[in-house]
Amino acid sequence: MASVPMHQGLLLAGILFALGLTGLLVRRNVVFILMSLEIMLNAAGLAFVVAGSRWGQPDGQIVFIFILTMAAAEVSVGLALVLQIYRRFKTLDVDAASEMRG
Amino acid sequence: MFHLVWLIPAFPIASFLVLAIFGTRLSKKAVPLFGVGSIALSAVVSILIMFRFLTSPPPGNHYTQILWTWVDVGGFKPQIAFYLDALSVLMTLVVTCVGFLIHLYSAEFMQEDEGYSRFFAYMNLFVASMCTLLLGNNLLLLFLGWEGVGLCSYLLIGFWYRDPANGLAARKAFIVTRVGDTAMTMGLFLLFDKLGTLQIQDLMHQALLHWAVGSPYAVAAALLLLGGAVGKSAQLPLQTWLPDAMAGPTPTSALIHAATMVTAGVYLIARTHILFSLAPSAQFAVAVVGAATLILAGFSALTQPDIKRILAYSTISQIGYMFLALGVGAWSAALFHFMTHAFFKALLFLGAGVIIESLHHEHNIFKMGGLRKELPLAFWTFLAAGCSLAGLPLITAGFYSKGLIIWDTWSSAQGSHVLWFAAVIGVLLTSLYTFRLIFVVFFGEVKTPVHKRPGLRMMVPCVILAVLSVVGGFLDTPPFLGGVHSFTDFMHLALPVMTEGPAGGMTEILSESFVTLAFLVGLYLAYFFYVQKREYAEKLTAPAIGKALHQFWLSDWGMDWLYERVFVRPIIWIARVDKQDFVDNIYSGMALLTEFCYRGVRKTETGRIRWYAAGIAAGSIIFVAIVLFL
Amino acid sequence: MDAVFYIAAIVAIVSTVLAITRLNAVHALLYLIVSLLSVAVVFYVMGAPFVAALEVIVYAGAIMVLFVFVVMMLNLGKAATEMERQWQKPGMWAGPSILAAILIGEVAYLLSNPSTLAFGAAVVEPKLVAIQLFGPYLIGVELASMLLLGALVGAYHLGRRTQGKTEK
Amino acid sequence: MILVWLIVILLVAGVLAGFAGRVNTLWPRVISLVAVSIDFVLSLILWSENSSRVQLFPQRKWIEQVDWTWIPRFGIHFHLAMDGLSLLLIVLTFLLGIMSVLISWKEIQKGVGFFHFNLMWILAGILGVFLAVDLFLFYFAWELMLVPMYFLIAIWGHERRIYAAVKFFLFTQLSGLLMLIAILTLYFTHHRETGVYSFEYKDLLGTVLTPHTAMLVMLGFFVAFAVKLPMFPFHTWLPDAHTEAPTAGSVILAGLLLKTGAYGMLRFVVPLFPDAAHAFAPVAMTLAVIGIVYGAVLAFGQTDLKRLVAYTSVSHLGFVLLGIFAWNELALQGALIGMIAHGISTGALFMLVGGLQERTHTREMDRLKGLWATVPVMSGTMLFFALASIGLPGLGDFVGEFLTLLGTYRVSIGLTLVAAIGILISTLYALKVIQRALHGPNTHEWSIPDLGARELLIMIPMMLILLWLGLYPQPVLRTFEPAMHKLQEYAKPHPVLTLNPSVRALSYNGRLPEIKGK
Repeated sequence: MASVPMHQGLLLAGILFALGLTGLLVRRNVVFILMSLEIMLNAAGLAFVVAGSRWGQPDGQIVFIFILTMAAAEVSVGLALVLQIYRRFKTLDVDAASEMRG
Repeated sequence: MFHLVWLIPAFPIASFLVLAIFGTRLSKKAVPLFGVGSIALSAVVSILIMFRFLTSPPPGNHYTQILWTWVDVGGFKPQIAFYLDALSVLMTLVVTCVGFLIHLYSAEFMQEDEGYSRFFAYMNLFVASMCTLLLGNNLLLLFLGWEGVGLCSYLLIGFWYRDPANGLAARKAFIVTRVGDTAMTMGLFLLFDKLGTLQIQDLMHQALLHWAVGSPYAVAAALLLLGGAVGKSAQLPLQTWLPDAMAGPTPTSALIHAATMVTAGVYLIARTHILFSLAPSAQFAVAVVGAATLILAGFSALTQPDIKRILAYSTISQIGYMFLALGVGAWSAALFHFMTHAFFKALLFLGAGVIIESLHHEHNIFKMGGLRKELPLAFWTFLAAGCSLAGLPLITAGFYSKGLIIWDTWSSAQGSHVLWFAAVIGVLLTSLYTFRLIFVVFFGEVKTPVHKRPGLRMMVPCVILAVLSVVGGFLDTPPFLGGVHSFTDFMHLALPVMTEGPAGGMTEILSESFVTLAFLVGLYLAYFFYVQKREYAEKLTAPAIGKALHQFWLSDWGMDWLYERVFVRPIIWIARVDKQDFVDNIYSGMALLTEFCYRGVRKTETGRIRWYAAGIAAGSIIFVAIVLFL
Repeated sequence: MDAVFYIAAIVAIVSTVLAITRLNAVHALLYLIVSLLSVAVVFYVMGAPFVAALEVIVYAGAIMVLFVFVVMMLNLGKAATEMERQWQKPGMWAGPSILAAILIGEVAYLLSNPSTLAFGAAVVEPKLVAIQLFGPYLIGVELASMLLLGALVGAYHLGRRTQGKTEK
Repeated sequence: MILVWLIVILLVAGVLAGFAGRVNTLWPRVISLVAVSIDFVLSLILWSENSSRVQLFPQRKWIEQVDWTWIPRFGIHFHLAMDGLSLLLIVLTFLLGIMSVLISWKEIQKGVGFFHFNLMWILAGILGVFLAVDLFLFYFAWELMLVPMYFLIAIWGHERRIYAAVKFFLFTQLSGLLMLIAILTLYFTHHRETGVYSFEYKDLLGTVLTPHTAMLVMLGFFVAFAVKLPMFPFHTWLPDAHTEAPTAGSVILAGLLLKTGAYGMLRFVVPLFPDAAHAFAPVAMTLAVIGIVYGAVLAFGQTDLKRLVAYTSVSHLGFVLLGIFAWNELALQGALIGMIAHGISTGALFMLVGGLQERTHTREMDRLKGLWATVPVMSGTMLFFALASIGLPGLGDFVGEFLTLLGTYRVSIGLTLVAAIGILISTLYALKVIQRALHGPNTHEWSIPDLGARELLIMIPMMLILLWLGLYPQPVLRTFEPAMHKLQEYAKPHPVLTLNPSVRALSYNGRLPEIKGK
């Protein structure tokens, strides 16, 4: 099998996570924000799998499965919220939904 | 017989309860029935006890009746118990009998007042407290009575509560006496701490056992008790409340502020005489206080225009004599003067009450005059009491009692010639202000017409007291005038005999002659200034120095002025400034700081998700950085 | 095999960059799917075939399809793209990019002490994963099921058209 | 078992009253009154039964107790126990409870059901505090009484009620948390020493801490109780809470809640940390004396009657604190009598002021002038209680103050003197009340009804009790005596037998050779 040093896998996870974060902070459209979140979750999962693979243990994969489950749950609720926001504000701009300001 | 002693305070207490609870519903006739009747019963019991005490004295000349144990904690075991000996029997007798006469007088005097029943309730409570004070066998019970009489004094001075001035006078009286009481409580703590009991006889016994003469503890305890006595008996420097206390109804002044309560200090010192014997410096302080007070109050009395204030200063001055006597160890002389003083001073106040009532509540003696013809009975009784006060030689009680004190001041081992001289000057002053009062009020032309004449219930007590003011003195006379010693002998059942010192060329007859001389000089001066040449009296106060002195004495040597500035105003100032409580500012400050922070932080609460996300991200990145690089 | 990893990694990064910069939602989604597929390749290379399969099926398949459905439901046309263009000002990229750069820097620093140990030395069989998952991690599975149930109910509730509101 | 019933009756009555409030306003009052009266009678029976037993078995630790395991894993027990001290305070609790229900009969007209619910639960909480000997349970009860009190002030209070309620809550809650930390520290230290997890009072009594830790833990307890008491720098919540609370609230606050602070000092602070408490005593006593004088001066400065009475509590509880830290028989008995007498006299004053406010709608003294002629009975009663509160001999407060000072004198003459001056200042404020509110001309022409039958029913027993305490306090003193001796015994430095030598060396670092020498 491959013999790539572990840290390169982790670096890939870090880069993906940072990109997701950038997207999250930059985009105003809710759909894009959710997508960025997916990227970040996926990157986190990647880091787990890399670590698990390094020791040849299944635990990393198992945590990835949990992350996957969570991502699915999050996306389903998130998208439902997107629909609600769109209905209520007639826009996908998250800044429009800033009613909880102090 | 002696076991009935508990009835003496019990009757007035019961009557107080009846009057306090049902007072407003009782008829005008029923109120004095309770109010006066209860005191009459007490007086009867005390007379019986006195009689029994004289005919068949109890073993050891004292008797204790224990009702119940008040408190029993860690060796502190005061009881509700009454102690009878010559001292307490005598004083109780005087208090109840004079009290009865004054109550009888009040039954008519206060008849028209809306607070008729309230008045009697307070008066009865007073008699009960006073008897408790006198009879209590321990200092704590004495203190109960002590505070009780103070309370009644407060209530009665402020009896006509609608006038705020009365309220102020009452408040002053209560607070000033409580200053003394604070010292007294400290004294009680000290005594208990060192001697382990407050039961008076035990205490004295223990003191003798544990303390040598001049022991600092004894001095401290005696001085602290003196503090209490000074407050209650209106002696220097706490005398300022008594003249103001004249705002109360006149019978109150007669009973509380002349005959009985103000002599509680005398009783206290006499009661704890062993303690004072162990502390000669404290005892000397008693004498000095007495002498200074009698002179200062005498001067103040000279200038007062208000009839009751004259009598008040006179009371202060006469109690000064008693303190002087206590201070030189002439215990029985002090008590003798207490008794005669109770008679004539009560009578003077009652007489003043008659005058004031008949002249539309006029207090100023210079608006009175010529009452000799208008109120003859009042005049003669007042004259009898006045002569007794001034010490008219040979026939009045005052002469004998005061003469005895003055002679003892010279002859006692603890006496001194300076004190003797002060006492003789005091006689002159007494004579002067007494006859000034009598001449101005009863002689000359009528200035205010008499509108009301006193009835029987007011005059009978006056007459009885007038008789007592005269004959009371024959209980104890100097050797050259019969040498009766019945009073002194009786007192010696409870109090030690005075130790004589070197006479130093003075004899008792000489001393009495000086007293007589001083009396005559005072009488003549009063006659000269207030009957013969009234205008001279005014001329005396015309020049600046005379006016200033007059003003100074009128204001009681400026003591009120001083206290007002040193104590009263600072406290009021602090209380007013700190009304909102400085300490709260600390907590308000914390609250304000929190709110300030909140106002800052709430700005970050924009409601924008991305902003929050950025915050979370930045926060975690910084946190990781901290972990990594620090 | 190393080359496969590097190629897949580069593809993943590039497609992710494109995914977060596209203006059109559908385009972005397609790039995202590419990114996920390449991550799946990385998984496979690392000796985690089971997870790689899950990545393809669940992530790229199910979740992304959900996105596509929603985007279609919202019916975002040209106007939306135009709106996106207005929202995306170049200056907006500065702050987040700096944050991201710091983050990558930190990760890089963390990994700056490269271990000689490589990953993917052995393949972890799905069987092993399953034994672990339904053994020691059983409670996690139960919790995940609860979470999914909660998400199901929540999504249903939120996604429902509220009758009362629209009639008003 | 009877102890549980005492609490359960109150809790159930509270819930019942809460529901009955939906039906009408009478039922909650009746239910509460009946419940508290039953409890009161029960407590009196307990007392009369034990007045003999206390004498017969002075060694007996608790008069009555219930010990159920609650959470065994953490060593938490539902352990209620009663000794003379708690017995007396419980009787006082029920007495004032009855009075509070009666005094609210007319005053409270909105939310009657919920009001009585709160009232009953506060009483239950207080009861729990007085009875709990498991520290966890104690803390539980301590917090339990807080919340209903908050509602009582915040819902039925006067103008600034929210401010006052929040202030009250913050002060007591924060100090309560300090106590929680202290309890847990003690708990874990005990575990480290013995290997047993226990919140039990008697177990923890033996815990030996290093002097430094002991001081800190003691301060945690001390501050919690000092805030409740309230001691000098922590007193500022009290005037606000008292002033704004409804009459019943003020009565319970002054009469009972403050006593929980004093109780805590007596039961926990000194016995649990004898050395630390001894070292700290001069500070505590100084603060107590400052409180006495400062409270009296502040009371003198007030024009709001209720606020004035509130500040007098600061002054009076200063005596209690002084007595507790003087820690000798005289002072402790004085503190106890002081607590009871203060509960009654100040409670009665609050009721009278509340009555005045109900009639005149003001608490400002200057607006009240000259009421004596209009309401003689009320004025006379007020005079009585005002005199009681300045320590007139023959009334309860005097015995308390006198004994306290007598005991304190042995410890410090200077502090005694200042405290005695504090009594003098108390005269100022008492006379000010009488002078300003009752005497003087009736310039505002008040014509208001005098005390009614219900109010007399409240006032007369309280007057009688004060007289009784003032003239024959012996039954109370006797009941407290065995409990007090027990507490004093705990407070002696512990014999250091059960510990390993290293802990011993730590905890008694300076004194160890001396102990060995013996």
